[in-house]
Amino acid sequence: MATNVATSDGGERKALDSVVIRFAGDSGDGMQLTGTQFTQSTALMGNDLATFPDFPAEIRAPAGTTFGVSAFQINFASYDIQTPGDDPDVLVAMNPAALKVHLKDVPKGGTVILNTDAFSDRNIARAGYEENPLEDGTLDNYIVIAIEINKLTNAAVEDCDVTSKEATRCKNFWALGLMCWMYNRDRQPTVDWVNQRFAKLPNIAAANIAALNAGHAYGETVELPSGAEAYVVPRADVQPGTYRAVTGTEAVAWGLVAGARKANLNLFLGSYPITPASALLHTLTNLKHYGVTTFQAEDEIAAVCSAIGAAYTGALGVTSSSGPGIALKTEAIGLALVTELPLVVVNVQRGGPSTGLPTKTEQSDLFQAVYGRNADTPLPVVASRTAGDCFETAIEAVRIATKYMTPVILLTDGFLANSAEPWEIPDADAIPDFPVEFRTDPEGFHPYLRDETTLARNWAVPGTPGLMHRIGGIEKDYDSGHISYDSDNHHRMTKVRAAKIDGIANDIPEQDVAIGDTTGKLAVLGWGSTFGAVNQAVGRCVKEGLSVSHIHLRHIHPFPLNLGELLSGFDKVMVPEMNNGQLVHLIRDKFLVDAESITQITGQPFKVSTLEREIRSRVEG
Amino acid sequence: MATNVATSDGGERKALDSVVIRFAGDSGDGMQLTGTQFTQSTALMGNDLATFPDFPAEIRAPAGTTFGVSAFQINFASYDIQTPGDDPDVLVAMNPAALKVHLKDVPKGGTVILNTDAFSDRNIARAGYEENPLEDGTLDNYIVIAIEINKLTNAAVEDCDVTSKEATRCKNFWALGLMCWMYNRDRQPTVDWVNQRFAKLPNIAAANIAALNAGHAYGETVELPSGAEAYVVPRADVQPGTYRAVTGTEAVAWGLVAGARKANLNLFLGSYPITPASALLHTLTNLKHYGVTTFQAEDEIAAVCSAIGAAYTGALGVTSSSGPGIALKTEAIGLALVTELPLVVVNVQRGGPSTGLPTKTEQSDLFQAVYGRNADTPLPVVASRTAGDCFETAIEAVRIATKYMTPVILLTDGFLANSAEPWEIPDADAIPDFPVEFRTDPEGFHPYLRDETTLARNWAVPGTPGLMHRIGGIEKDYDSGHISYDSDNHHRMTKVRAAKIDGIANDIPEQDVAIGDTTGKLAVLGWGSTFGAVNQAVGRCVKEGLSVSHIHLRHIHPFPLNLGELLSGFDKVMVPEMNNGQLVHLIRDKFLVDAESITQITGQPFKVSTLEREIRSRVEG
Amino acid sequence: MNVETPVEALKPNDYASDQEVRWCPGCGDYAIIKGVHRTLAEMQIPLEKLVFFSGIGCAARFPYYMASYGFHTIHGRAPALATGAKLANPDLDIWIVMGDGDALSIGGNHTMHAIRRNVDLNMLLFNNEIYGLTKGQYSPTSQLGTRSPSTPQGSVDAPLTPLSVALGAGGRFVARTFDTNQKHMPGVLKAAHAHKGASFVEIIQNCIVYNDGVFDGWTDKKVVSDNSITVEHGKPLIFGAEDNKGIARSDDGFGIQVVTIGESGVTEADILVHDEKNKILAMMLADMKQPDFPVALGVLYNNPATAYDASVHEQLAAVKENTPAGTLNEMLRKGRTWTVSEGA
Amino acid sequence: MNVETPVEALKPNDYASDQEVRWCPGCGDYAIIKGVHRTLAEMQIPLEKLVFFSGIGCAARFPYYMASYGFHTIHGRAPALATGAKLANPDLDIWIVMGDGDALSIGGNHTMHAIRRNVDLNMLLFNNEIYGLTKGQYSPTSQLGTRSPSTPQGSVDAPLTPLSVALGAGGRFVARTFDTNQKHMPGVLKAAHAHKGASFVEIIQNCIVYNDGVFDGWTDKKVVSDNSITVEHGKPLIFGAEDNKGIARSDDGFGIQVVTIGESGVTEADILVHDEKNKILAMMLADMKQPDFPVALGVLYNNPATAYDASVHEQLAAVKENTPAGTLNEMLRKGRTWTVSEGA
Ligand SMILES: Cc1ncc(C[n+]2csc(CCOP(=O)(O)OP(=O)(O)O)c2C)c(N)n1
Ligand SMILES: Cc1ncc(C[n+]2csc(CCOP(=O)(O)OP(=O)(O)O)c2C)c(N)n1
Ligand code: SF4
Ligand code: SF4
Ligand SMILES: [Mg+2]
Ligand SMILES: [Mg+2]
Repeated sequence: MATNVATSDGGERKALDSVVIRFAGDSGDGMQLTGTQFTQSTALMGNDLATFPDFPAEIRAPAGTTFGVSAFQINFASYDIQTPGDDPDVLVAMNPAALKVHLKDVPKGGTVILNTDAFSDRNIARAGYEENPLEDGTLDNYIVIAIEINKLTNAAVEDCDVTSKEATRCKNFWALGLMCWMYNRDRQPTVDWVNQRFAKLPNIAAANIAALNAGHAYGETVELPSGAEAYVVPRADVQPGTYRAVTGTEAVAWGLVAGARKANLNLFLGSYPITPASALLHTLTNLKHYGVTTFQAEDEIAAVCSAIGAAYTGALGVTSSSGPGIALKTEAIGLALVTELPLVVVNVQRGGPSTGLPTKTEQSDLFQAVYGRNADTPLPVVASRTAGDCFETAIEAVRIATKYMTPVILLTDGFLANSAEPWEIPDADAIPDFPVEFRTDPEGFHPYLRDETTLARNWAVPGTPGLMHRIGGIEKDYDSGHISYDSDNHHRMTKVRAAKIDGIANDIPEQDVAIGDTTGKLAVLGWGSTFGAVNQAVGRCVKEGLSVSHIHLRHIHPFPLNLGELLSGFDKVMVPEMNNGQLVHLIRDKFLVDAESITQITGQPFKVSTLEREIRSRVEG
Repeated sequence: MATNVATSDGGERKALDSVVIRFAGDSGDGMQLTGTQFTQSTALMGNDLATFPDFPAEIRAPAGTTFGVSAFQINFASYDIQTPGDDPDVLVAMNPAALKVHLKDVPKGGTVILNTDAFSDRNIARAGYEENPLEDGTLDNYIVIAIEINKLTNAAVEDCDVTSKEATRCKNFWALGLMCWMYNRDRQPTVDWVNQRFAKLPNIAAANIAALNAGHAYGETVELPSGAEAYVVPRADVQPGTYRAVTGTEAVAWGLVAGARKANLNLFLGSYPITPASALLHTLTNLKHYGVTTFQAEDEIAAVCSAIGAAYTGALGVTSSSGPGIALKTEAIGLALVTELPLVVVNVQRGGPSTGLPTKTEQSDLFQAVYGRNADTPLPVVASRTAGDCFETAIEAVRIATKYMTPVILLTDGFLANSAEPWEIPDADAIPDFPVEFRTDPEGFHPYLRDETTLARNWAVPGTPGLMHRIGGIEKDYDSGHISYDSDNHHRMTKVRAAKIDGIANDIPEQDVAIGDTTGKLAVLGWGSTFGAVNQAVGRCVKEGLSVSHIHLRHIHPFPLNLGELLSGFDKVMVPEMNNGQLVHLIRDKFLVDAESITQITGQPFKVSTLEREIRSRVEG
Repeated sequence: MNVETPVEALKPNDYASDQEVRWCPGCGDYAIIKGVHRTLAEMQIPLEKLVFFSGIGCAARFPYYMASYGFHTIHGRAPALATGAKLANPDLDIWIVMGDGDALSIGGNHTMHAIRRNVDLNMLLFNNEIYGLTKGQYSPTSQLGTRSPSTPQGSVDAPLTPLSVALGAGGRFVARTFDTNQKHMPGVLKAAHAHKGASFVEIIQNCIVYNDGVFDGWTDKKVVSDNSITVEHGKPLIFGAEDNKGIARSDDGFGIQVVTIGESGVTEADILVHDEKNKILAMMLADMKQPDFPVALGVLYNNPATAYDASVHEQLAAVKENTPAGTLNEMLRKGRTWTVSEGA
Repeated sequence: MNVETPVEALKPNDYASDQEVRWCPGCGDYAIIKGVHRTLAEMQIPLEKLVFFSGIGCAARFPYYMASYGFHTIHGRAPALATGAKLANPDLDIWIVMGDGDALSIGGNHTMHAIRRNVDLNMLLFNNEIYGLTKGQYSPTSQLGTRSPSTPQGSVDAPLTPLSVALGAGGRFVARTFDTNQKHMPGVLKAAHAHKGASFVEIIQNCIVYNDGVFDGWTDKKVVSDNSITVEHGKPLIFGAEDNKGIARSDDGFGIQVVTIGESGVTEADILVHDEKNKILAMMLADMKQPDFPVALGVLYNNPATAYDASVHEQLAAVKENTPAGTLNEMLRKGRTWTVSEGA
């Protein structure tokens, strides 16, 4: 419900509960930056928010092409937000190609802000329009704000000592300024950022700030077309605490560092760049002072192997990649598994198969995580649900890896990695320690001695006097750790390896219900980054009194002990996944429930509306 | 039932239905050769038979050690034989280590033939015996035939122009001669083989033949201890036809060649040596005159990639390995899958995880075959049940790969690859052709044009005028084959790739029942090389009137269309596997039946008796 | 139904596909593809015989922009795919386009073995000394001290010299050129094509976004004459804006040095003459680096040996001649068989 | 509970584990392990500091027979594991044992990059020019024409020269010795150990089962003096049973040739003196092959540069000095944060 309220800057503004804005332009237009800055301001103003950056696989495709369009969507609200929003209320299109690609997502009556200076005949043709969309009725059903942004930007920065090319490159700040005015965002955080970023280029800093202010001033002074006006989105009533914006990449990095500290280990990351996992390498390499060593290996195999080598000598071994890179690591993961060394394997999933859609998101590596190795090789699989949750799941992965001496797979995805959300910063001191105790006592030592409870083998690190031993990929004798080709021993070792992993189920929380009752007509069972969309969809249905609950898995293998019982309390189970159906098969196998699969393999997160429709069709009537 | 019959060589012999003999000795003692020759003679004499070679991972471990013991078991009979036998009736132990390792498998009352010359104090100690087992009562419950085989061999070859070392190396032929006498085997095939093998070393040939004859003569002349006597095992009442002995390796090789011919393609094998798959490379490289090119690549990745490259240019691409090597190939298999090129991936499974038990057999790569890739990457999986069946499954793999333009995984294992069985040679002309039709017509061509029925894309080979096109790992547009990042297109392509593979179910035979009724109390559902043991176990139970049936899968993915219905006709489903339970999970998932897993992960084939026990416990009482 | 290829001469543009090129504006790859189109047209290679393989990276998008057959494969593996293709279909004219990460990081082993085996492939390495497509991490050819997202304090590992790697692996043809050197490139590419066996060509390429100007010190018009040397078989190793500098034997007799003709008594006779069959010389030329030496361009080594694919096919032919293939039934019945007759 | 290492001197046998050695009787690996035990004892390396990494193959069983720490990893990947180990724990004394298939076929890229990065590892390549453990297929070092189960008509691809590969990759220490050359081996291994950075040592090893005698032409006692040359820094490159043969510059000035002192006017002064810092010389020595040249043994090249692990740790230390690590809470709160207060 929109009501008019007085705002801090004196004007009369319409109050909105929530808004979805999508910035779109050429790869070179700085849309990711614009979105990020808008996000920062919005976060600082106390709204809840979620974002979705969506960019092409090309670094900087030729200007004006549709495949070169880069977009950033933000959803912010005065209430709890869980997804970047289904359809944008406002589209900022910096050129015809951006309009071409994104207009179809804007509902009729939505607002479209256009940079008319970019609508040259050439650009219009490049975008694949036969006619000028500004004139041929394409925009008839929208509120259109058409502005000569280039020209206005150039005028605004006239006094700054910049070239005309540099001047034009400030146009994204002009657009940002206008949006700040329109949604009553504070410009100061952006000004601060610009000053810091361009500390060595004060003329550039000045120009960007001038453009920002000019865009803002434009909103204040120029009369907008009817339907377009200034809004305010009151702050959300969020949990008190200290917040920051966080991406999944940052949260995984911090979680791994925190986990390593809690385990009292140094962290060694062996990695090879790959979209969208590279950013984790970049982030961790900047945390060297927290006891982190990073190694850009020659390939993914060397990356995982270096991490196993590091683990052997007493570090927390970590390796990160995306699906195709993980495929290359599977042989070595088998080695870590059979030598029972702690290793965290982060898979930032992307669209596949093969090179697939490298910059799009997908959840299609679940089978690979759970089953994707030769031989009987069970290992724990943990999945993150939100950017902030990446912090907790990363710690959990480290805890399991070190306590149970096993490789652990942590599944995130491109959406989580890149999108930002406000995150209540936890008190790291309140997170329990789980320090590793290396074996030092030679008395009765052999490398495969196991802890009676966890079944983890003891960890003796090279350099320790008296504990010299050999490990390796050949089967080892249960009782001595020497190589053994004995038939019964192999059976026994296979069983104990499986029992160790199964036993982790006793050491993880019982499965809870995210929203809804613990029994009912329909359980919507999710995992990973669909959390927000599923939660919101189920939440709306629950509010309407429908008998549906949301159950969201963090532990994919082993499952929480009570999961089967919980699911048995529902008439139907529906499993929405951004893949062609994977978790659903594990559930059916394990619990023999006729779980149904809802699939969306578009490289885009689920829309809340899609899920609502699927829920209704199962519980209504 | 043993009865005395007159034999061709005039003596009176006890007739036996079946015998299990195990030859065991040092890796250097030539036990595999002895076994193979005995197998040949046995096959030629019309018995049915099955064999099980079992050798260490070391090439030639130090003499006298238990881990250096190499063994070969043969089961032959006057009836239909399906397994190499549970426990040996006769153990030939060429040294104390062989006795130490294998005696425990010989049932009380069994026969043990020993080479006493090898029972020196040093060898006895090396084998881990504290006392001489010939003297301390170890052998009390067995019929022991203790012979100075070295000495007798040396005497026998005195006249041959060989060194004393060469003389001693003939001792396996001496033992073979004795066994030929005992079981009334013809020596001529062995004599022929020796003469051919040592054509250039006539003195060695003469010595081996002299030893063989001497062993035989020993049996005829020397009085054996009570209980030991001469036997005859009448020929089996087998299907009329032309037979040969075949190993799984040979059968796969011939099947691939036959498949390529039927498809009218050349065969290109890219491979990297690995136990137990290397022999397939060795076999195929000797079939160059059948249009086979083999390439020993620098690693498994290059191996599969070279095969994909060959497939792209119009050959049947084949790659072969075992579990750890297949792990390395999974990224590239994803490329073959998304570019929809015909590729056969042969996995000769071995004991795992990691290096595991490389010379032992296991069925633990089923998960890897079905699920072991990143992204949504379904592909057909076919499994061989017997050495001879490898021929048919290899042809089937080629048929599916070329008809559906897809990589296909063919699962065999170390047991199938190495063990030999008599095989009724099929008439190759009776096998239907399935010639590939390359695209040549440029009219309306694009690389992802699909056949309406099979959904296979058309195959245009470089060199063809007018059809120049580009393929690759990035998602392709359904309608043009150009690269596409479009969301809906990716969904559509993922679905069509899955539909293509699912559709293969319409093109494979309905699932039959191997033994037993089509409904009943218990279905024993097997796959792969457990066939013989399961079939025999179920067969025995059926004979006794128990309500149990054997269903054996050839097609693991997709399943035959009627499989679900078939299984639903049984109260219980039991799935025995030489792994920690893998197929059982696919069955539970797909059909929601509470299938139970029977696991044996010992690197040894199932024993019939074990399976019988498991069956009885489920259907009796 | 076959369509005849038109007999008209192919123009450079005929080698370009209809797909929009997606490199960054100003990327050196544009110049390279232009050079390739031109060279192919000069050689009039039929489009249907031509296959471009590539791995993954910016450079690796190359095949999509060619009107020939093309296969954009996976990161680092193009030489392996191309080897299989060449063995299976030796009539094809196969080219490989690789980035420095593609060819020397993840794909180092395949590059080395394709070269060692001497498979008849034209291997083009687009060396921009950076990972372009993944946004600028350092590569195994990045100079020491390269600051990148994965080496914020600067890289500390010594780079590879691609041509030295190729020679160390037994390469029989190694050459170097650079993106904007459009006059020079076709000659090098034609020589590579003429060489039967693995031809390894390093093409220096400017990545305008992540490593801009890193080669300017010797590729820039102003300095290229003084800081690079274009070698030609049989010609003296002379360079410099004034053609007065040269490569001579070093004073200790082993190794080489830069000398100036007319200074300290140096005459043209002291200048080494390039011999493309001299491997020792090639190794030294390959290793020449700024600022002490000019960077060597052209065909540094060209000493053909039988190509692997040729030997393989020779062997296949010999086997087929000695052991003619029979029917499948003959294959299955070779060796010991026995017959069980009806009612036995 | 820590147990002090005994101060008594370690004997060669103290480096042997209690596990029974499982190589074929007569395998060259027995001699090599003996040489390694002896060398380690001479250097008195503490057992607990010592780690042997290996891949898969016959050679790769090595760690099981050592009383030190050991990791028998997977085929071809030992250099990658060892790199991680050294980076994580630079105090360890790390050795790698690799077969020729292991190091140069599947593991070629890791070998190359460990060498390029100059990680402080002692890399031992046991070159038997064959795949032992998988029963005798040819390897990338097998001589042309090698008949093996996978090349029944003889191999047609040119072998790699391991030391040339290492030099091509920028190796700073390359050396060669052979299994039964027990007098020579300890010196080479000690020099490798002394070299901080990647030390690459090719140890020629006879596989008695699958490739017996393939090196006899120059390792056999009867011919070793005439057909091999043991190089020493600063000493003339003289060899031969009568110490009268030598390596001299070739007549064209580039390259080298074998000469006989006292013949055609050759004197000792014509013989080259070995300089282990001269890379050109090293490349030529590495490439010397029978029958034209003696095979070079000893330290061919030894020209240290900062080891990768040392640089990495220097950089880590510098970062830590500039940016002291705070608490986890500080890490999480660095950058922009905002506070929502109670009742806001
Ligand atoms: C198996 C795998 N690992 C990593 C990647 C990510 N990746 C794509 S291109 C590339 C490197 C690009 O650098 P380069 O080969 O030098 O090519 P350029 O982009 O510079 O032309 C990487 C690491 C991938 N696609 N696949
Ligand atoms: C991934 C993988 N591929 C292949 C193998 C099989 N394999 C084991 S050792 C070996 C090669 C052995 O040769 P080499 O490295 O020269 O060592 P050697 O046995 O001669 O000492 C191979 C191919 C394996 N164990 N793992
Ligand atoms: S990132 Fe660099 S290499 Fe890649 S297209 Fe852009 S300029 Fe070219
Ligand atoms: S096969 Fe060869 S290398 Fe392997 S242990 Fe035997 S002799 Fe040694
Ligand atoms: Mg690059
Ligand atoms: Mg070897």
